[in-house]
Amino acid sequence: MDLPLPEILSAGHLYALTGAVLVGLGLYAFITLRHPLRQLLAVNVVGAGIFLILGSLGRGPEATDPLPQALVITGIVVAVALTAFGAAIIVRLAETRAAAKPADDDNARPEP
Amino acid sequence: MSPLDLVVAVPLGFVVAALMLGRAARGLILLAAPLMAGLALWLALLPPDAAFLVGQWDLPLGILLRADGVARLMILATALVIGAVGLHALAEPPEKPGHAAQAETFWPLVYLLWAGANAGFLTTDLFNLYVTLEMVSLAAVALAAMGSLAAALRYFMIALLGSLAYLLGVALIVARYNTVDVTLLAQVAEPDLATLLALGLMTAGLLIKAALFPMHGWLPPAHAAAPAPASALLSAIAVKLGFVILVRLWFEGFADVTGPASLQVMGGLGAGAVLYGSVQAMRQQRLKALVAYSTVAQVGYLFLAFPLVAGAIDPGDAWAGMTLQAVAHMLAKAAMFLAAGLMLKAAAGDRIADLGGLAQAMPLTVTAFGLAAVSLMGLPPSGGFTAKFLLLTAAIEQGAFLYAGVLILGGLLAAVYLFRALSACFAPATTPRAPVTGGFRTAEPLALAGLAIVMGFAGTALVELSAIAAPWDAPAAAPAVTLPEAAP
Amino acid sequence: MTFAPLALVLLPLAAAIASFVLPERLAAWRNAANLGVAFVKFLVVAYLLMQAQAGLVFEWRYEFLPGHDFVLRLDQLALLFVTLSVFLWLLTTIYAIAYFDRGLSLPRFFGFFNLCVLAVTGVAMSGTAITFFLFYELLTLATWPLVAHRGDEKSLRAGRIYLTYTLAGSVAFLAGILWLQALVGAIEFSAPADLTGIPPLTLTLIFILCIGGLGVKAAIFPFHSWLPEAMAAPAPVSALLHAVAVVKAGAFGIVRMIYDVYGIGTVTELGLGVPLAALASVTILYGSVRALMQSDLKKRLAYSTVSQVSYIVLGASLVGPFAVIGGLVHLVHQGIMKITLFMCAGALANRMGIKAIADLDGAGRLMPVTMAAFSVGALGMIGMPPVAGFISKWYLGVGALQSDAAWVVAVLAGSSLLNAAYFLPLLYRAWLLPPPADRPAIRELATTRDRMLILPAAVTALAALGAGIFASLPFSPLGWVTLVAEGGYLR
Amino acid sequence: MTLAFDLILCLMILGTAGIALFVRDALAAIAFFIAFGNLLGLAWLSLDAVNVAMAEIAIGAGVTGVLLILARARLLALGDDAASAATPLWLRLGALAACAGFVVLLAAAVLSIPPESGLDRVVAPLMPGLGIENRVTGVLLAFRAYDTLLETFVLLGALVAVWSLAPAGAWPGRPADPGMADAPMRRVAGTFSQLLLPVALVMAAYLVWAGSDLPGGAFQAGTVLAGGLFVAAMGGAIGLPSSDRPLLRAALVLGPAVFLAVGLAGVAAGGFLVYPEGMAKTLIVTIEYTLALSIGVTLALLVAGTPVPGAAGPNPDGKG
Repeated sequence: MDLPLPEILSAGHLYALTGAVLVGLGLYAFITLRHPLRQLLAVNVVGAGIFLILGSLGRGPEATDPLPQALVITGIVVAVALTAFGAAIIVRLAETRAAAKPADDDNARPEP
Repeated sequence: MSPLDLVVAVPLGFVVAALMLGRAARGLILLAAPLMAGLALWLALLPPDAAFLVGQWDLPLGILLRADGVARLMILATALVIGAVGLHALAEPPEKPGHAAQAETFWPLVYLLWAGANAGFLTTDLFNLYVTLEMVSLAAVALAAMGSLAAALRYFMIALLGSLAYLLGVALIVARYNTVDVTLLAQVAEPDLATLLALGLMTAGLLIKAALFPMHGWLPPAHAAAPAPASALLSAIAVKLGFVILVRLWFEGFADVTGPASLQVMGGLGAGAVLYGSVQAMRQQRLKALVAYSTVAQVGYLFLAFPLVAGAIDPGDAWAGMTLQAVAHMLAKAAMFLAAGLMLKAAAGDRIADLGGLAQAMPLTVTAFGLAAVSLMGLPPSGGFTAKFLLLTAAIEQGAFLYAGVLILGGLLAAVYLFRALSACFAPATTPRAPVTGGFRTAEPLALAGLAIVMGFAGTALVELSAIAAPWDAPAAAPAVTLPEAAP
Repeated sequence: MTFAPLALVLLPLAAAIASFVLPERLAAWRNAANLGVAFVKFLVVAYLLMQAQAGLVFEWRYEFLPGHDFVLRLDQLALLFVTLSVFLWLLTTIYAIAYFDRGLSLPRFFGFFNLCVLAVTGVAMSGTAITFFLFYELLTLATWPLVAHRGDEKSLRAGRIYLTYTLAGSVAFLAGILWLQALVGAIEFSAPADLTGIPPLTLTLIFILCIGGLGVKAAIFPFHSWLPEAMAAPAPVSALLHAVAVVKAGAFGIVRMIYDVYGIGTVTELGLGVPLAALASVTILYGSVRALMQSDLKKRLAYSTVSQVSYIVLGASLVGPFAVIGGLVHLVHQGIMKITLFMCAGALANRMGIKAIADLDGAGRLMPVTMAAFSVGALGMIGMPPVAGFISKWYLGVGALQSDAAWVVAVLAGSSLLNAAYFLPLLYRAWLLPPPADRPAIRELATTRDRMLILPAAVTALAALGAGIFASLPFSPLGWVTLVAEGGYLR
Repeated sequence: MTLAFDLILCLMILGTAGIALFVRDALAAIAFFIAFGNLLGLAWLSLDAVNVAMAEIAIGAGVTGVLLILARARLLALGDDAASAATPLWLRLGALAACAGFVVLLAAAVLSIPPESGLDRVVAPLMPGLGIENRVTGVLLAFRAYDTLLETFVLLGALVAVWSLAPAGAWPGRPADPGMADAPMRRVAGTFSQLLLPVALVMAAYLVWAGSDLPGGAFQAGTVLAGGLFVAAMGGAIGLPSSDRPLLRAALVLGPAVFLAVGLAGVAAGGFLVYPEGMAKTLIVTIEYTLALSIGVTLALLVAGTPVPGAAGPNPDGKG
């Protein structure tokens, strides 16, 4: 089924705009969310948005620019590396804090 | 063989070697320090037009490495600083007592920082700079984490945000101009919405990394808590890469896009940093916190120089002042952190009031601290003086008396808080202590501080070095390349 | 011989390094190094004096920043100051070795002591404003550890105040010269800068900045407060500080500013001389009055310095031939006399624990040599012939009349009376009153160390007499100063 | 694909992102983040960027998702459920205004740039010289190999950084055993992984090979390998290695080291990272195979996390 949609904007621009909104959403979440793990997630969303802008603006009528694609792949790998490190810091910090003060069991919930 | 790739490839090789050698890796620095110093020297002595395209792939696709004056000076200083700090770390274990993981991972991280910093100083490619920026941030955060996890997490999050802002800017530039090479952008950049937004985003991100007031919040806790060698590397090198990239953007790639107003903003922030950082440093009770806040102040001078460089008829003086300030701060601040580390080991506590009697107990270390202080205060003879002297001359010649005033006041404030620490060392010992046997570990801070002083005598040579292939000197130094027609 | 100026700077550096590195157990070697170098330098200067009398000028320059030369220039005025410093340095070194004997922080002391001398030599030989500033700052830095040497609360406070004043002064001075350089380019001392076409207001402002900055070290009222505080320093330091080092550097700088940067022509044009002279006069009287009010010996001497140094400024600011000679010659005379007084005061404190003036009773009978030297210095300060001080005041007076500023004569007379008022009682107590019964008799020159402590003062006292009696000889301070003055300042 | 499809896809992406960011429960958030990642993968496919799609789904969604899940589980064990706490209203409003304004600005900037594949015209003529078809691989391993070289070291450095966080008693040691709690599940996973591991190896090998001509490449392959290894570890088929095992270290540095060595050898051919005439493909494939192995091991260990106390000691079987 392909509806005769007016070509108001090219696919490239559509995804680029989506990327822009993702950046905004992620940024808002980063500011308003207090928990570092959630902030880490937000940062990943921002990153995804940036990659989307980068890639989709290289979307030509016939082909998609390979350079932005390569840059995006590099970016994704760098992002995962940093995410792993960030997650590790968050966990270790929580552990040291828990070790510092005797853990009270009432706020420890069972795994769902 | 060219030092342009070796200064990056060799430290990467040391990363590999360090990981393979495990605990035995600490000895590698005995090889790395002289080797890298040699390479850096070789680089500094290359003919002025030294540059090459990695893999011989032409712009706009490939990556251009270029040894301009800034790169040469920064890489040389980096080699000296990391070399000295590394040798110091041999005698003064950087890790917390009994912390085997830190003891072992310290070394690969240092080499990673080394490679990342050198790569960043050399490349003119904005995306390549992103990767190096992340390399340096990663190592820096890990080093900071050896002191305080909480501070490191804060540092990590802020740095991540900065990187993303920078990356978004780069993304827009790629899409807009189909190139990320500064030398090409210098020829094609136009002040349209996309470009200005991109420049703004990149600048904001880098200012966070460079910890310019008011984006400095993460720095003092991280730098004050980390072990002395780590603090030295963080303050000396990690914050400098952001600054160098900003120089590339503002004075080369987008020199025609940035307006005088925006330059004044940068200068204003710099001035604010000088004053705020100094006042905060005065209010600190703990020695390392004082030194960390002095970094906030010293970074301010780098950006205070922006309008002076842009406003000068012959920017040579201001440019040299800016560059030498960066170099002098690297040497002096590294020396000061190492000395502070030794002093705190010997002192009763980590407060300035606890330093009493150190002037007798460890004169050489206190001397190192004092010499570093002289350079940071900008008193002659020292690299710090040469830098601030050049900046002050430029400011007065341009009638920028506000900046001149800040430069002078900043020096005085620095004197206030640094002499406060020094005179505490002259006070009688709060607890009786025997002279600390110095030996090898006192040599490095003394050497670094000595270099900061010696810089004051080599002024002319350094100024000439800093001017090599400077953007204001050789406009359109880039190889003429036809870009695929970008958007109108 | 163009390296002669450089050698004069490097010699103290060598001594400084030796002092820093030699551990305390090698104290003997350290002392040998200090004395040896001081003596060698003394000989070098003596040789240079011979050369320079024939009008030879030695110069060593290198470009330390593009457009800014680092110049060491040994003209006759420089040589005057260098000679004074090298002569007094030698004696002070002997004195200091005896004064301290042994101590953990002596390497530090002698190290910075030598750096201090290096800085003074540099200040004297500086050929450009920037070079002057470099050494002027080095002097500030090298002196601070000496002032704060004892490390007790008092010394640290003194050090703090000293830095606050001097650093503030230096930046004012730096701002001034940089401003001037922005207008006329590099400032050489060899001839006054060409200031034509610069608005008088600007010139006046720059002048105020520079003189204000230099005035701090010269302890001109109201920037003098650091000097009495600095009394917390050990006697050898005070001696050097007051005689040749810090205050003299300031006064010397003012002379350079007036004669070699602005030139007397411009100064009189702008009418800057008279206000400065007035300020100097105020300082002279104020210092004397304050000195009169002190009960502590060193404090009284300190305030007398405040007063005496302004004689130099006064002479310089009167811009008349005789006044200049009077001012410049006082640079030397005051140095010799004041160092005598301080070394004696130190000896008294060191040997008999005399600090307060009230304790001086009968000191003359117990330590006759010391008190004799002290008396010569004191009488010189008052201006009693034939001691050197008389020459200075005489020339100043005549100079004042020449540049029809008769009121200055009144100032001189008044200050002389005050000097007498605060020095003569000391001599009266020391010579004519009996020592308190409980004070044990001592043999003044028993050991070598005692002689090393006291004879330097005797030597300078004799020098002070000599400079007065043989003032007419060509190699007397007066003779040399006249040579300097004719060499250019009377154009 | 029609614009309608794209439109719907974008809306779904935004929707999943919104939930992932703002849902209270952390586990739900992460689940939606993974869904979001997969939808992004679709978006990349629709943009005809298959390489990126694979990377996004494998790394962006897969590895990152697992990372977050494990971190969240460890936090939960410490009594921290990582729920999104309420923040003051003024902050939210301020942030909302700021971000909205920023999005408008960014959107305007984005729309001012017409999408076009300008550099494709630069890349295309260069490909024959490399002897490979996949232009993205060409950019990654040739034209901008320098980026990729540094990037592999960033990945390696991340692992070192994670290790540096190991608590005092835990070095040299192993990460916490990710094995499932209850035995039957563990057995299932075990047997499953014994099948899966070889498959993963083959698949990875294929991806690298294909990567030179068809979509694929070292990073995608490495991720598949990492997935296989990690599931195997969860099933207990293999134990996570102690961080100081020479064999492990060798596996970690192999790829980056080979890459670096090839780069330096290139100096003989004219400069750093220059591929001699006609040898480009061979070298690229060599680099990619070794890289894939190293990336696989690195990613697996990154997911496993910091060594923990008590997990030290001799390693029973096969390397990581």
